[in-house]
Amino acid sequence: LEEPLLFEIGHVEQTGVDLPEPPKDSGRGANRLGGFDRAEAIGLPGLSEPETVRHYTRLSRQNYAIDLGLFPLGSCTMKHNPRLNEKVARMPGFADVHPLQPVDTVRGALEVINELAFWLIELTGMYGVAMSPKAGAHGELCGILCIRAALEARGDAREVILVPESAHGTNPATAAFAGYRVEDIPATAEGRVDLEALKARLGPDVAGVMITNPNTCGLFERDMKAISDAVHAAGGFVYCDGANFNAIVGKVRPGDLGVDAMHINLHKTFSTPHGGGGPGSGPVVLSEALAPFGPLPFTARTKDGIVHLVEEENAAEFDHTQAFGRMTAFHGQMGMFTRALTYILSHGADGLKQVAEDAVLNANYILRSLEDVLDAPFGPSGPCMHEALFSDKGFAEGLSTLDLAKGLIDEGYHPMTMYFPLVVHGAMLVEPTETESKAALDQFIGALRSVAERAVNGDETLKTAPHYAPRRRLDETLAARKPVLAWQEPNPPSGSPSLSEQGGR
Amino acid sequence: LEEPLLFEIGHVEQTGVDLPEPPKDSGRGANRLGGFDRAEAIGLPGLSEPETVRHYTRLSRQNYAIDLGLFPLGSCTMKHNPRLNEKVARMPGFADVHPLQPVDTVRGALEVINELAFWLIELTGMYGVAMSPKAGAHGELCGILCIRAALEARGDAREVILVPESAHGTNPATAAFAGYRVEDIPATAEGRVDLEALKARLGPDVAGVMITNPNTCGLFERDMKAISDAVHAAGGFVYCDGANFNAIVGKVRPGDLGVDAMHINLHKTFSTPHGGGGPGSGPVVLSEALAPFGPLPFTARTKDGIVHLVEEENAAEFDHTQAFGRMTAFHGQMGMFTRALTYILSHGADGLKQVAEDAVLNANYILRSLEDVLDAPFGPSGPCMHEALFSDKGFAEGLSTLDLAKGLIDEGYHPMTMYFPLVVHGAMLVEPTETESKAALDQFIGALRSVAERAVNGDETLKTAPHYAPRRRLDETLAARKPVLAWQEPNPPSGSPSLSEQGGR
Amino acid sequence: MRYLPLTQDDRSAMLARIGASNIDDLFVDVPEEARLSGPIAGLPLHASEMAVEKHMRRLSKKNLAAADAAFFLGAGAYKHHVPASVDHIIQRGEFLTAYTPYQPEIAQGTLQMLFEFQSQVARLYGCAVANASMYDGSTACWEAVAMAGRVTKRKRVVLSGALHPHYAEVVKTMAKFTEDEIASASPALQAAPDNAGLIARIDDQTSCVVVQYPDILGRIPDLTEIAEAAHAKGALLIAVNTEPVALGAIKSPGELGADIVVGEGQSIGVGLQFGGPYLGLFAVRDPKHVRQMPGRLCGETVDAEGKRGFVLTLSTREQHIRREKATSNICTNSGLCALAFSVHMTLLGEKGLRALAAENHRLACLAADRLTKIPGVSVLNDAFFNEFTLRLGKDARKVVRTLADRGVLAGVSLGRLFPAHDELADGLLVAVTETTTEEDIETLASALEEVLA
Amino acid sequence: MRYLPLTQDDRSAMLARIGASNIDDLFVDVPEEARLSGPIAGLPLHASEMAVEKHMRRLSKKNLAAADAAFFLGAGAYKHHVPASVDHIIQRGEFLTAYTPYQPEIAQGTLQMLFEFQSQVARLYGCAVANASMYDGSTACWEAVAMAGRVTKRKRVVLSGALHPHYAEVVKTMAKFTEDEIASASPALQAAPDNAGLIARIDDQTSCVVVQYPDILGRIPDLTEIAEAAHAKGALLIAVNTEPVALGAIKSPGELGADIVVGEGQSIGVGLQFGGPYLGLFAVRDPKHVRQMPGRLCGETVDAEGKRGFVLTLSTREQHIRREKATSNICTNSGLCALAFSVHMTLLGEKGLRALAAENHRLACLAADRLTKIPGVSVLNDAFFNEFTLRLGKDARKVVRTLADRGVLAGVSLGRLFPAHDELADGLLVAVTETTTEEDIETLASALEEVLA
Repeated sequence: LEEPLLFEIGHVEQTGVDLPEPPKDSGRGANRLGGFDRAEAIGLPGLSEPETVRHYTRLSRQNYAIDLGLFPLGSCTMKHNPRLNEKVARMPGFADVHPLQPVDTVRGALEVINELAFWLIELTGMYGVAMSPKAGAHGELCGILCIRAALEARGDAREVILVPESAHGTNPATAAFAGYRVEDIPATAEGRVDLEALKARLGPDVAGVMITNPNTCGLFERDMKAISDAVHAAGGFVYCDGANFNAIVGKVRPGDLGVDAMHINLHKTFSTPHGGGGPGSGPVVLSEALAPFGPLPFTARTKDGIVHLVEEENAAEFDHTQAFGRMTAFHGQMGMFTRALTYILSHGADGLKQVAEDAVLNANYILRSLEDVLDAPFGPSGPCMHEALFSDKGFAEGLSTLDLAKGLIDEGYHPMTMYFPLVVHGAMLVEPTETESKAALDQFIGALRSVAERAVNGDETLKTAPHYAPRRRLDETLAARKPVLAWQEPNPPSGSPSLSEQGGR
Repeated sequence: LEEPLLFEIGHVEQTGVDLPEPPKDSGRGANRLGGFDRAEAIGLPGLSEPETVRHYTRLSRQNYAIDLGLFPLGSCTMKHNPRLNEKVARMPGFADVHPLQPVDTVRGALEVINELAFWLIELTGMYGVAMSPKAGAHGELCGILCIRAALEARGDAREVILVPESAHGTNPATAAFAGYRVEDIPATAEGRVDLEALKARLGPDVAGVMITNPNTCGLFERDMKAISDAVHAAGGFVYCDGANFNAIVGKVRPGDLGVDAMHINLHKTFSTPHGGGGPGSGPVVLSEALAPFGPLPFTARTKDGIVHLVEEENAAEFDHTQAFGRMTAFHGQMGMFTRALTYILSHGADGLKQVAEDAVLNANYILRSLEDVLDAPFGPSGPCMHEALFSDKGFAEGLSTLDLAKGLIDEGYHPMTMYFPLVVHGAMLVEPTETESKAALDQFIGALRSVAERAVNGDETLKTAPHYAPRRRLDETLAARKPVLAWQEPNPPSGSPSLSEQGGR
Repeated sequence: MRYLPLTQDDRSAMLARIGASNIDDLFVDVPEEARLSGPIAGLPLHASEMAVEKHMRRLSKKNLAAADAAFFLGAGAYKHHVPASVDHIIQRGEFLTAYTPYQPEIAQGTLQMLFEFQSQVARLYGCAVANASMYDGSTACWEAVAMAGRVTKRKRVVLSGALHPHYAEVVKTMAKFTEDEIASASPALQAAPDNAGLIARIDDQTSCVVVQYPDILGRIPDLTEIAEAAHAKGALLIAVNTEPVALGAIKSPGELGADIVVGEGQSIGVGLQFGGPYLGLFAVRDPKHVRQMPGRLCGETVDAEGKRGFVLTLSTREQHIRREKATSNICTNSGLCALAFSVHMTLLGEKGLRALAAENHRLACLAADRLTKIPGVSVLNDAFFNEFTLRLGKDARKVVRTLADRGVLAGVSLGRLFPAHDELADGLLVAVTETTTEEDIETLASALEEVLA
Repeated sequence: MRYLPLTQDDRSAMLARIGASNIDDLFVDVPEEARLSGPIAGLPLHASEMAVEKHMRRLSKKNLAAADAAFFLGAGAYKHHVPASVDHIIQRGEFLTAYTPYQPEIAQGTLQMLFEFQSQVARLYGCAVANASMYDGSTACWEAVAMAGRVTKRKRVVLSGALHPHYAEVVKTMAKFTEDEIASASPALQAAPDNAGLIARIDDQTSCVVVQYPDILGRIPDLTEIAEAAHAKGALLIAVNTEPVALGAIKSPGELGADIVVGEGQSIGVGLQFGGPYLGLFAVRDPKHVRQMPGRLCGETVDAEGKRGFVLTLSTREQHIRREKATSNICTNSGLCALAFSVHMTLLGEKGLRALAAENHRLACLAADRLTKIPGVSVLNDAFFNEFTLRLGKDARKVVRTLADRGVLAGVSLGRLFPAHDELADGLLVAVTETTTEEDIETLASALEEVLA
């Protein structure tokens, strides 16, 4: 059954809420709006509660989700979202407190932030953490701005950030946004950063490098420490993209490899739900060199064990006067903090290590189970980390990675990450995560093998896949050429009822 | 995607819970089980939490539910279940209290029971209410047992309960269970109880009658008061089946029509969710004549306004010594009480009246919109109440009500109640309820019209419907002839892995 | 009103189609003198969600939640930790708002779940077949008695004195009307259950013997010898279990010879809820008794294309088909509670259930040891699982009330359960689960010490 | 561990297939000296769900929840009643655990919802097009400033002094790095916003003027004259709204001539949550500006069979395609909060939104009247919606803390918001919503009376 648009079934006179009837003679009719009363119709349709629940329940069933099956998206770490985390985030003491309440009335919330900060610092071997960034890309920006603030503080204006070809798209966008010129660093044939090329480029104009480790080819950057040492020697800083932290959490600490700043996607490694696109949270761990520049608000624990919120008004008191500013109102994604802390406490130090091990084990299992039928360009480079990379080499003429991915939909799966990293032709990046069972992996491997064989053998029906999804392939060109971005009452042929008259009431 | 059985994917060594590690030397190894230790394997498979959530989420998607669409089940009142009710039932003061806590620690719970009891009495115009019955059928039994207790208390053993042909199946089952002989009362051509036939049968052996009003033909029993008067005059009692109370709540009070006992399905009229078969709740309102015999526990408010729980130990104190006994452990379906009270307070006296009016309006709208294409045997008897009755008259040879109902599944709907009431050939009883919008009704009417036309025109494909459901028609004969009621490890052909080995780990 | 989608315009248009001039034309068959002209006087009108929530929250806060006290109540309802995912799943609209699965083509979710539930219960109970759930343990117990009457065609029922008094009361109430004869006994404060006395009451008119395992005092009766004695006289043994977690530690009743095993499933997945809704479990050891079972049964079959599927089956036993000849008048069951049980049991698995049972028993042993150190207090039981009876040497009802005033929910006094038996008045039933901390035990012990001093 | 499905047997079998002898063979590329040999020392090990829940509940109880106090805080985050069905829907696994809808064939649920959300926001704001949400109001505000720079190719930004100081701070922070020049002003305690002063700061290098509506002191500025002045100089007007409920009572910024309208959507559907996650709203009045918008956009199209469907579109603006040439570095948005907003807005509908706004305003007027009766207390505002500024004649920060100790959360002191501005220290921002009762108002009034006496 197709679900009509809200605007086709709702009505401006319909509502799914009841408001308390104000007592008579109790301020009814008071108006201090200064003459700005809204006169015109807004055009917001309403539905009764039964209709609302049904509308959204039906819509939801057109989605694929982790609760329905494996989500092999490389670099995106779609894993199980524990329900305890949802329950905890809804406890009144977390869900129903205002960000500007007097500090004494929110001690528990501040402790959550502090406990989480403690864990993040310990797990990464860093010195401090800025909790407020709202997502991974926001965290990246925070890290780069810390670098810029640190350089400016020493009067050393530098212009260039080096970024490997295989970087996440957010990396260059972030560097550019912060006012840096972006230069690429090439990769070796093995799929790693070319250390010699990097060293050759370093100089007094280079503010830093942005490295993803494990990298987007799914490999650990063996030379990470050497890279950091070289960058530091040249007066720059090392930013590490933390999107792939899931592969190494509890196994190795970025701080031990010389990283100066790294964002952590709480909605990836620490399993806050992705929610169809957010909200996420991207705290940034910082080295001792960068920590003084971390943005406000900051949380700090003083020697007496009490947790304090450092804001503009009390930054001096807590010796945090070099903060580069403020990236957001209030204190960051509290709802994600409670979920992430709950997740971390559930796993503990042993469980988080197991997370990385199982994530890597699952990815290698997929890599080795499919490399006979799918080209694995870096298969010979050794074990992969938490994601397995394949290419379209060997596909029949005319069939592409996209076709294979859409074919996978008909097998009941979400496609893997496609055409990324750019260094591999027709790349397919598969990240199973640690929350899949061996049985689930075996079933997925079977499905992917079958689609891959069809791609190799030139099965033309793949070109029109998916065939069994709620929709066939959608015309993205049309959408971009003639954008329809908001609902408009259609112009009905005269005499016929409008859609809303037909569907509404 | 088919979802395998838990027993095919789970494993006795797998678990989705962690238990606290007991501290060393803290009672580990203590054993006071008296030598009854369970040695043998139990055979209970476990799943990790991710697998568990996925297993049940996938299973759920094979269900039809109110949240997905209209549920036209006559006499079952499948209507919207407000989410506020679910939230309230989970408040710790309701969800996390023990039934045997000292009374002073559960005053709020007792107030819920008392407030709900007050509303039920007011809405039905009765004298008292027994809250403990666990479901409609249990409530019926309670009512009949009150009648029997009342008759025995006056030393008047009677043997017969009169039940109309169109009664719910539970009615005769209940009367028989209570030790009564059941005799039918015929219906008039108009679809109502034959008052003269009833009067003729009344006598000193008749303990009472069980009447459904509105009756199962969807009609209000116009002569209800006359029936009650006649039964009372003959020394009997009147039991009213309350399953159809949704049609009249707030419009007419059974007490005003002479009813002595009526159960109320909180999971119908007062919208606690049906949950795939329960739990329900069936409080029984009682007339002054029957109230003293209501079972324990009873709740009573004394003059000082305090709510008391009347149990075996304090029945004398509250002058409730003639109770016929106890029907269940503890105090009944508290979780349903909180939901029902929340529902009732949300609607208020005006809203409940509107419930009945809209329910009846919706049913008549369906009746009059379809009587040109479906035979409505009692259409000429006047307006129906909250359900519209049709028959299979006019269907092409070889096509049945069942075929039409299964065809309706392919249109995206749950079938209506079929072959009930028995007095109509191939009966179809359609109850839309008040929580459907006009747009939803119009869509349903269109779908039913289309299937009805196919039935009239002899469309043979109906005989194999449904075609688009998760399953085709199921072989119920096979299920009953060779019952397989629990999972058994299959006997594998030698050398091949068992299902659990294949699917498990 | 927020739950009612019809607008005034809709209503007018619909009345016009029907041919009625106003809504009361549709209520014309209701005698005019009985018809209510407006909202019932004296009752409040509709209220906002916010106002209703506030009212209900106020009532909720008048109760002392178990989590907010040191908590030791049991006696047929136990406080266990229920994983958050259980509640998530039972709130899925497709489970929560589905109807009884009479239309199997669009109810496979509920049906497969019930099939899995039946299989889990059967294994837990050591039986061949379990049904798809009943109202609660006490009604399941009566249904078992009624079933034994159908199987043996006898009318004499022997109840153990250590059967939960509410369960016994339900059986006695129903038996009054069906004219079964009940041979019951008084409970007695002895270290071991009185099997000999029970066996002595079995004769060749006995349809069944009903024994609780563990019993109401927390003791663990030896079902084997009772089963042998019952079977020797042609009677059935009905075992009643009110704490399913116990069966992760002790032998199943089926294994020990019980013919019908019934019980309360609340401990797994359901929560306390002031006594309901709970979950009646019902199973039979011998598959030949299936057709005499009450309640719904889900069975495996195939669809028209040969695919495996599930249906409600053997429904000829049930009231909507058999009317007055049904095996029971039960219609609604406890489906959503069965789902909660099944999800929780799936999360536990055998490994988790055994660990959970071990942890319950460990803490109960700790508690027993600590509490017997209080002067004048002794533990009655030779054996127990997670619940035992203390003798306080004082009226336990008063002690319980005094402790409640201090925020300690100390257990269930036998005086509350058996008000007619003064000889039990100093007995206090104490239950301990994995949710009990050692601090809770210490809190209870010190409070008790003070009150008894 | 409960979230990890692999068993030891699985792990062994998988290592064998891979050809590794143990797990560390797979971490061979990690330099040995950096590899951790065991769980990080000093950190706790894994814990049961019960233990974690207990710990988190303990922390939760150290906070004073808004519902447990007379509560008057606002300043960009408002306490409104969120219907229970909103939370039910956002907990549907298919919404909660879905990915960003880059694969539209299996993400129509999220996409259609976003299309509806965009349409709702556009209408509420009086704009042509809204995007699919941003992190929060403050970051949306900066994105609007950056967009204005792209559109006008100018670098001078005029900020109203009555813009939320956190928003102003975010803009100033970001501008430092992009080298935009910020012309800001100090806030002043005047009955009406200083439009004249603002307009005087606009010149022909100005890319945009940023005005909050209603502003941080609760006043309602006349956007029309600011729009005219800005447009006359070729600058854009950015209107910032932090209380969407207000737009059910007062004219939309788009209607009044704002070119970009941004704001915080938290009031509708999201809840307080100690400041996040919240919901950035972003809309443009003129469709020609669409290609300069930041963030995701969902658009209508058709599939290969001609059926209507929705896709993320105009993604050439975005970072994953354009890399360093993107309009923003934003990747993750606030999808689930957008869903909550959209569901709540659907439940409200225009009728409900207007009624909600009216009720907020009614209670705010009552509160203003009551509080001005306190000796020495006056209301600053000429006009307001549901929030206004009181002058106490005393340092409001101290008053707020004193009242908090009595369980009254009295509002936000201007000293907390503008610590550098001593001249604002006696200002107290008081917000009133439909959740405020007349008793709450009386509680605040009497407590304030006592403290000020």
